[in-house]
Amino acid sequence: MSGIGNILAGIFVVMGAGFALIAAIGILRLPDFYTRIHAASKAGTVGSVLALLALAIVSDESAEVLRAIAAIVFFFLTAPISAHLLGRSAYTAGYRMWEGSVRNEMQELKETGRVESAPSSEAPS
Amino acid sequence: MNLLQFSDLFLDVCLSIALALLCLALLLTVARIWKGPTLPDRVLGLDVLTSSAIGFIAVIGIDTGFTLYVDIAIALGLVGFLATISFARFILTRGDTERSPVYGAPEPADLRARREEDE
Amino acid sequence: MNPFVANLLLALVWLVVTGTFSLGNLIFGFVLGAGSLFLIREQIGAVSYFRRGKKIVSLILFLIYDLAISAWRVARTVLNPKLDVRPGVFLYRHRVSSEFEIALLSNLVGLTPGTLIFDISDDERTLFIHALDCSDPNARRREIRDGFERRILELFA
Amino acid sequence: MNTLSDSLLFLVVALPFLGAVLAPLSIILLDRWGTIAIALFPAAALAILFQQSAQVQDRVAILFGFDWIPSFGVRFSFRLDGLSFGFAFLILFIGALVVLYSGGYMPKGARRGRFLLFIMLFMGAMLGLVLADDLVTLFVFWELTSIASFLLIGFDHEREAARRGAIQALVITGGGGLALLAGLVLIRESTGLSSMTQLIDAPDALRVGTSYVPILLLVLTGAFTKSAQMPLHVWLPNAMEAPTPVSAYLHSATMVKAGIYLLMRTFPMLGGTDLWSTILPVFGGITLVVGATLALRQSDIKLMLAYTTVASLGLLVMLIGIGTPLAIEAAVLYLFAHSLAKACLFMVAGSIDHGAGTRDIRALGGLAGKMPVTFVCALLGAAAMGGLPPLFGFLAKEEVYAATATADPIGFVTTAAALVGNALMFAVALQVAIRPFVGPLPSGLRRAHETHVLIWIGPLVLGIIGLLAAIFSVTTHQFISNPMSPPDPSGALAVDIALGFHWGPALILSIATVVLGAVLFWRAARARATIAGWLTRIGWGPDRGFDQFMRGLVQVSYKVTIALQPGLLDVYMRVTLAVIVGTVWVTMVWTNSLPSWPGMPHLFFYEWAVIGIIVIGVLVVVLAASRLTAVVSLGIQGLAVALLFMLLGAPDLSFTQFMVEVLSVSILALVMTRLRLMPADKRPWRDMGAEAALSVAGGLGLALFLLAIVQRPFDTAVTDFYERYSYTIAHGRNIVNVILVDFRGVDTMGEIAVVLTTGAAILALVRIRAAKPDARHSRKRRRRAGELQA
Amino acid sequence: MRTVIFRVAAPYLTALMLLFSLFVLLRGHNEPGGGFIGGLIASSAIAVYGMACGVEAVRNALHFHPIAYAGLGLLLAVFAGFMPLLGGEQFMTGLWLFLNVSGSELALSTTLLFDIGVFLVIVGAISAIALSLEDSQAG
Amino acid sequence: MNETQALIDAAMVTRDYTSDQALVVFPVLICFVFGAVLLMARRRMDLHPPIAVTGLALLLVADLALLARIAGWGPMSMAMGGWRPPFGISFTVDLLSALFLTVAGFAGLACGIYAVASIDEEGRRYGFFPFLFMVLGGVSGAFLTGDIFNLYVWFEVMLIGSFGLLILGSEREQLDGATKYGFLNLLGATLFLLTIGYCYGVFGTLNMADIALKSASLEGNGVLLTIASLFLVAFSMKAAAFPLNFWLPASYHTPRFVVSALFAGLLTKVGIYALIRVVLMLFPPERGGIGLILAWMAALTMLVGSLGALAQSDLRRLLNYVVIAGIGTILVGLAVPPVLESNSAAITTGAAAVLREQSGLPFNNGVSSDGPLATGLSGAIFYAVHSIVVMTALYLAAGVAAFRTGTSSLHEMGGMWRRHPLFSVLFLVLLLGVAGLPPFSGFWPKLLLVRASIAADLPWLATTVLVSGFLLTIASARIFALAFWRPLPVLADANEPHPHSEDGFRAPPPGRPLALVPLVALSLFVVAIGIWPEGLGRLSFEAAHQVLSPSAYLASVLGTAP
Amino acid sequence: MEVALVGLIGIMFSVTIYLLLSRYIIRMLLGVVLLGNSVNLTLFVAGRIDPIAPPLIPAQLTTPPQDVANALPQALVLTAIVISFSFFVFLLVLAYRAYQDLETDDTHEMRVAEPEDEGLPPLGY
Ligand code: NA
Ligand code: NA
Repeated sequence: MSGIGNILAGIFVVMGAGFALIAAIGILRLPDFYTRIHAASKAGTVGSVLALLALAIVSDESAEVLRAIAAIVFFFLTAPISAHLLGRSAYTAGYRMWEGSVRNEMQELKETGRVESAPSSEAPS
Repeated sequence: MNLLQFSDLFLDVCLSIALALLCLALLLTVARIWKGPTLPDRVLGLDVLTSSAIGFIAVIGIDTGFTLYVDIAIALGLVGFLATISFARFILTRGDTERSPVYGAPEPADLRARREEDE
Repeated sequence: MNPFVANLLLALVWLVVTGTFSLGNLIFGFVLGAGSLFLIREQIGAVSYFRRGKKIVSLILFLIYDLAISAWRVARTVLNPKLDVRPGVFLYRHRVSSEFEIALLSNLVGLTPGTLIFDISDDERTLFIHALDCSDPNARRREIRDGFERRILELFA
Repeated sequence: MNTLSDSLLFLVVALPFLGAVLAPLSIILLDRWGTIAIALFPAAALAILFQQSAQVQDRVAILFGFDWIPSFGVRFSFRLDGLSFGFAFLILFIGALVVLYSGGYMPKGARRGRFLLFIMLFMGAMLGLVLADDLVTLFVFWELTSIASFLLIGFDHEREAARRGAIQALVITGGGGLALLAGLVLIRESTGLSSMTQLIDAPDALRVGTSYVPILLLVLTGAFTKSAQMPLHVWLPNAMEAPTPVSAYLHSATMVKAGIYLLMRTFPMLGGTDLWSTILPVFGGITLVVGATLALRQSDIKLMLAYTTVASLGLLVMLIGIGTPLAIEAAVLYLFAHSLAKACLFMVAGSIDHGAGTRDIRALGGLAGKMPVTFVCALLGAAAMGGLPPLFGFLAKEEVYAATATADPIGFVTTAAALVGNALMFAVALQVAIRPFVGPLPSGLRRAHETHVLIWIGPLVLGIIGLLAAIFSVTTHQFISNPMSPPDPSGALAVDIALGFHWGPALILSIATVVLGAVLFWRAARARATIAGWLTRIGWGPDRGFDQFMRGLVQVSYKVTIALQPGLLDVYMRVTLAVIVGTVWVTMVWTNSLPSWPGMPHLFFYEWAVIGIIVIGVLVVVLAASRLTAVVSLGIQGLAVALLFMLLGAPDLSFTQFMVEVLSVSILALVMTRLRLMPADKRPWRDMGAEAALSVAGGLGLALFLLAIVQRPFDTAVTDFYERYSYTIAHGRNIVNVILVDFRGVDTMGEIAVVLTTGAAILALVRIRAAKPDARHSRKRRRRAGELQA
Repeated sequence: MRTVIFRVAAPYLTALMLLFSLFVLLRGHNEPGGGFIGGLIASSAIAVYGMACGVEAVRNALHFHPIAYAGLGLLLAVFAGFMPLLGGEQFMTGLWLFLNVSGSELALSTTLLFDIGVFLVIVGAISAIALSLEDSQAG
Repeated sequence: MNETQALIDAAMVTRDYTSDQALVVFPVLICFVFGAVLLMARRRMDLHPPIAVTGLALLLVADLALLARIAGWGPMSMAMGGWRPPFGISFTVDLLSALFLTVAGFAGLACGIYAVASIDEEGRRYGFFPFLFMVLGGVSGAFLTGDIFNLYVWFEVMLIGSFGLLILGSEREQLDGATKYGFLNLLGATLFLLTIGYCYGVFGTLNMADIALKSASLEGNGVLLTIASLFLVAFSMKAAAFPLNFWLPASYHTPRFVVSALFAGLLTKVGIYALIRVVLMLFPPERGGIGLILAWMAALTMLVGSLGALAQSDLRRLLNYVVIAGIGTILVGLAVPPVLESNSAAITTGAAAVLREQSGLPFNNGVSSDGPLATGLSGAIFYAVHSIVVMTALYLAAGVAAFRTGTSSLHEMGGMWRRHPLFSVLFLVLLLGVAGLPPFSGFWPKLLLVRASIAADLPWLATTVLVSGFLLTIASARIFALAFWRPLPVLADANEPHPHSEDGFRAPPPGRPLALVPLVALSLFVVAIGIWPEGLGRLSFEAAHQVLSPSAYLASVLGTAP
Repeated sequence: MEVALVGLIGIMFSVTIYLLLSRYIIRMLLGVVLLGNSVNLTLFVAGRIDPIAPPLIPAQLTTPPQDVANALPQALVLTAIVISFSFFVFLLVLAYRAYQDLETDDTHEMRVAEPEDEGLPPLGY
């Protein structure tokens, strides 16, 4: 049991660290703030969650396992929220999107009142 | 070498690799924070730094056997979230602040230039 | 009595009976309790409890699956030497009803890598979603509709 | 020494103070007649004093007192001997008359009570001064006289001149007092003797000590300031701003004589050396001549008298400096004569002022008919002052000439000085006594009238006493002046004193004085003009010097203060940090406690990485071009420090550091970026270099010192204790927490008090918004007030 | 800021954080944690709540002024130190009461009371600061 | 169970605990309880004054009881948590502590009563009285504690409380002043902490008695000199000694008068206390090296203070410098060279000497057998007590004067001698006291200091004491002449708004009789001590002795050490 | 290890001092935060850092099993962190308020308490 746990933990740890690295590379490479959020909040969260999972596997204290799981839940709850709030705030505050962005239906909707790509059922009344 | 011994060795190696990756991640994140160029970018950098640190804590916890370090990781997660959303809130309200400074006259051009240089 | 509470009580009884107060034992007790409740689900009106339980499990499993897939996607995008990204914002008009469901949907969509809830319209009917790959917004919309939204609708039906 | 006489003698010292306390009440109840009641206090004291006169004549010193401050070795002790008896007599006697005089002189109202209070206070202080035996007690009374005189000189406080006079007196005599204090302390520290009696019993103790010269100079400084020796005399004429009773009392008979008292008192232990008999005659002689000359230049009666007082004090100092038994004897007689005469004349001046409305000699004349009593007083006083027979002043002057003429080797000079001075003073005395009363009555003086009985009774008594003292000179001498002079070693009473002519040089000099004085009186106006011309040519005097000193002092203080306290926080920080850094380096190098060269540390790569991140973070903080970068780098650094704590086995610390650091950075960013601030830290290159050097030196110094410390062995007893008992007694498995809430819980209690107070303080800071215009307004106001002043 | 996602999730997050803070507080004597860290987490929870639901909601939830909680905390801490004086012990001597509740041992002690005081001070003071800053920026 | 008992016997203080020992913690407890309760009573501003005055009176009673206890029976100690020293924190009170504590309580009560009359509703609402209690709590804790890190904590309590008081009003001057005060004091406090770190790294202990014992055995070690010097710098900052005095003139004139009064009386004196306690008691052998530096600091501080007083046109700013001059004067007493033999011998013989009977102290002829240091130190202690009282009183009186004339500028003040004669006399007494003229309280310690410096062959230091006294006399005379004697200057602008509406003077009239009560009490003290200094003098001498041969102090802390 | 930390502390102190020397309050505030960290690290290192096991007593034992890190400096630093955090927040808010009312964070321009144009006191009597 412990041996398999260790191996599993090892894999998770490396994966977690890998995702953390991906997040770091992501925010370094991606072209604008809005794309970087993806790397940061998603890869970063996955990274820390995996590491915590590994810790939960290794730990022999049930209370710690429980807390690790609670932490994972908390991270899953908060990661999208913080990403959402960051992105929205930045956009509202006027930080521009990368010129390479392929579409902005939000802008489109505001300017033209309708969105071309969406089927009519999608368009708000 | 039985399974337990192998798994211990395996875990050790994995932990070292993980630590190396995490260190690299931390350094790269620092680079983004240094580069900016905008406030949101830096906030994002801090966010990544926080989650890397959480990973770091977990790995060290496993490495040293003090798995109770998980609590530190949790606390960091909580406070990191708080920091991120308060920055978000700040970024949101800052637009207003810029247009009509809370106190005194409208922002002079030179100050505005400085502020923009700031980002 | 709420079936969940009943299940929890059974788990606690299990703990006291076995005298071992540990997390593992609690979970084991919970599972045993669920099993015993499942046998009498018709009598105590816990059918929906188990149906919902199944839905929740399926939602969680789907989330993990989706998480894995899209994490991989993001990782590939980021590590790809050419860095081929086509970001953009698309809108999504959801069909869920309560605030809680909207929040849940948004959260799940936001959680999966590659998509990010950018904004919500004032009437809360429309989600604006930023996607790392927005070359085909309709495909994205389809994924959400057939993925999380369907499962949430089923769960709260 | 029996208790009853002890208590009675204490009463002598206490009575004036008692009178002071009761003075306002007495005035309220009895109006001006209340002064008679108050005059009874010195009168009673005088009566008690005279009970002891037999012993005093026998040269028995009566000692009384008690331990005042045993832990300081200070006694509240007094010595009644011939010297103090004589002074005490003058103080109480003239004091009683001045009290009566002020009853007539001072205007109605509460101010009269206040005035009397100060006068009595001064009387007590002066009496204590001359009676004090313990050196500290003496000094206490010495300073008390300065304080009382400050209040008296400034009594007419709404006039700037009065305030100036008061400050000048306080500054000069107070400064001298501090010198005296130093001298007294030096006496005590170098000899272990702490009272006059002890010093008198060991008269050579000081002269043979190594500290003789400083002690002498310090004591002389004290005495000279109080006794108005050139060039520190300026306060005395300016003290004429005080009401006339004050002048009559302080500036004739008492305060100015305090210095003379001190010189006479210390003459047996400090006198007789070359230094003594050089300094005193020089200062005294100059003061005598210059003072008398300046007296002739004046036209205000009070000022004329003031300058003659200066001259007389010079004469006294000169005599004490000569230091022969004859000279001392002469000084005693002259002191006595002068006190009576000068007090009388000052009161006359006040009477003239009161009755005629002016004191300017040039505007006065023909008052003899209108103010006959005053005229009589003036004549008596002036005759005594001028040294005409048959007044006591004549006796004194005879002795003076006898003493100066025999002074060796400077007899000629001192005699010449005495002659010139006396002649000038004679001229002045004549002016005061004659000018206002003879000749035609100027139209402005038609309404002149004789003054109240309380005003003229004083001078009259004094004048008559001067006469009687001369007529019964043997008794006077036996009673007062002989006991005052120190016993002559040879045992013989060398002085022949009687009202009659001594044929010899003294008489010739007396005649010369009168002749010269008469000539000067005759050409007074011319002399005045001449002297005024000299003074204009000199153009500068100690009086102006005083103003320059005061202004200069303030201006220099201002410049120094501005230089040291420029109002710039960065300057303050720079100095403070430089002191800290300097302290570390200097002491470390001085004591050679630099650490030994350390080996290369062995760290895991991730430990290096964490440290590296801290360093990067820290460097970015300082190098960042924008403050946001700086703030976020600060966060990086903080997070890395927290990680470091975790790596070093401090989970609680790590925990706390994470939370606190993230919160700090968020709050910093939130608050800071709301402000429109300079993004970067722009310093001039020169500053930057210096400050960087200071920073590097500081960092290096503090780190090296830490290294030196950690290279030492370490005593872990305290931590061992915690480890042993953390669980076994305190029931806690987390030792850090047990320390926080149990072993060192008091720290934590203080810590939460800090947090609580921080919360409340920030609440106050944020909530209270002052109305801003007020503040600006006040600044403007201040500036305008400054312009007004300028 | 107060979008539906945040608004709906915030109460749950707050509850979770508060729970964790209490947990950290109570087990501090034996494992990393304690009143200070617990208090910081609880204040973070209150801050999250405030950001999602507004200052008024926080004020209502707290009912009393936050600084009063802080004052109460100091009083509790002082009282915990004072209790042993009544029993003839030195100030702040730990008093322990071990209760046996259904087999498990429940330990009540003055040190725990003290730590709760610390917790309250931190929560109260930091909330007071946060709320007053919030007000000042609104006004 | 026996095993546990054995553990407890080994780890905890088992000696008999007498009920009067509880007095040791009362000052801090009273302050904290009242501070907390007042903070909580936010809705009942009307109750603040009575509660606060009650608390302050209680504090003074506790302080007095402690002083009586210590003066009668020697130093006393309480081991916090029951842990055996040096492992736990002990509060240890010797005469020095008790004396400072009592005067602090006196000043606190005086300020509290004055504040009832002068602090407006807004000031109360935002915590004047709680801050007052916190400052007093910090000050009391600092005087009581026997642990060096704990001393730091009390310093910080005091500091943050003083921040609260300093900014009460939020005026522009206050914001500027508080900024300078804040940064410089924080730097000073942090330096103190840093030095504690070094000190701990050397000794491994934080208990001051323990450090005293260990430092005697490490005599001659260079590290100690650096540590002692750093402590010296840190405390000199706190005490506002030149050249580390910047914060004081930059800030003390900005808060309410009553706050200035409290600060002037207490805060810098805590620095002095710490200097005596830490530098003199803990590092006696090192004093030789820093004595001369202290002497120079003392001299320069006196001159800076008295020259500064002459340079100011604002009464309060002037008083700031008077405070500094006083600090310099106190430092003189710490600067005279020690007599090393008796001093270090008492310590090096260690635990045996610790329990040695305290020998009867020779006071009979007043020439202390311990030479100039004992004289100087007792002078310093005496002067500190005097300075607390007189400076508190002077700032309070300046408040009354400023209210009555509507300004605190010497350019504009005047006319008080005629209109408020009794108040003027009060002020004059204080001015004379501060100038060190007899027969007021300032003279006696100055006498001791002059004696000590002359005995120590430092005539220039004695001269500086006297010169500084001279300059202060001039400054005092100028104040009195300008603000009291001179008639009220007529302002050019007749349309000037009523001066009482100015900032800083908006408070309700402190001219009310209640505000004069503390003023009269403090002035009576100045006069009473001037006329009968023996009581305080003896206490100062004994306090100095206890510091210089701290065997009784050490015994009370480590009395039952194994 | 100690040497590395000592070096780190040296660097931190250098930067701290440099920041504290700035004219601008915000820079000084950064310095204050760094000052706290540097001093805390010093305190920590002064208690020696040899064993790096956290000072916890595991269940079943009554004293720590092996050498654990020195707990005392940890407790001291904890107290110090809290205190310096309090002061930092206060100074920060103070700077904010000062900026609101004085409209600057340049200490050379904050000349209210000690104005430049103060002028001489009365030179008369
Ligand atoms: Na002070
Ligand atoms: Na202070």
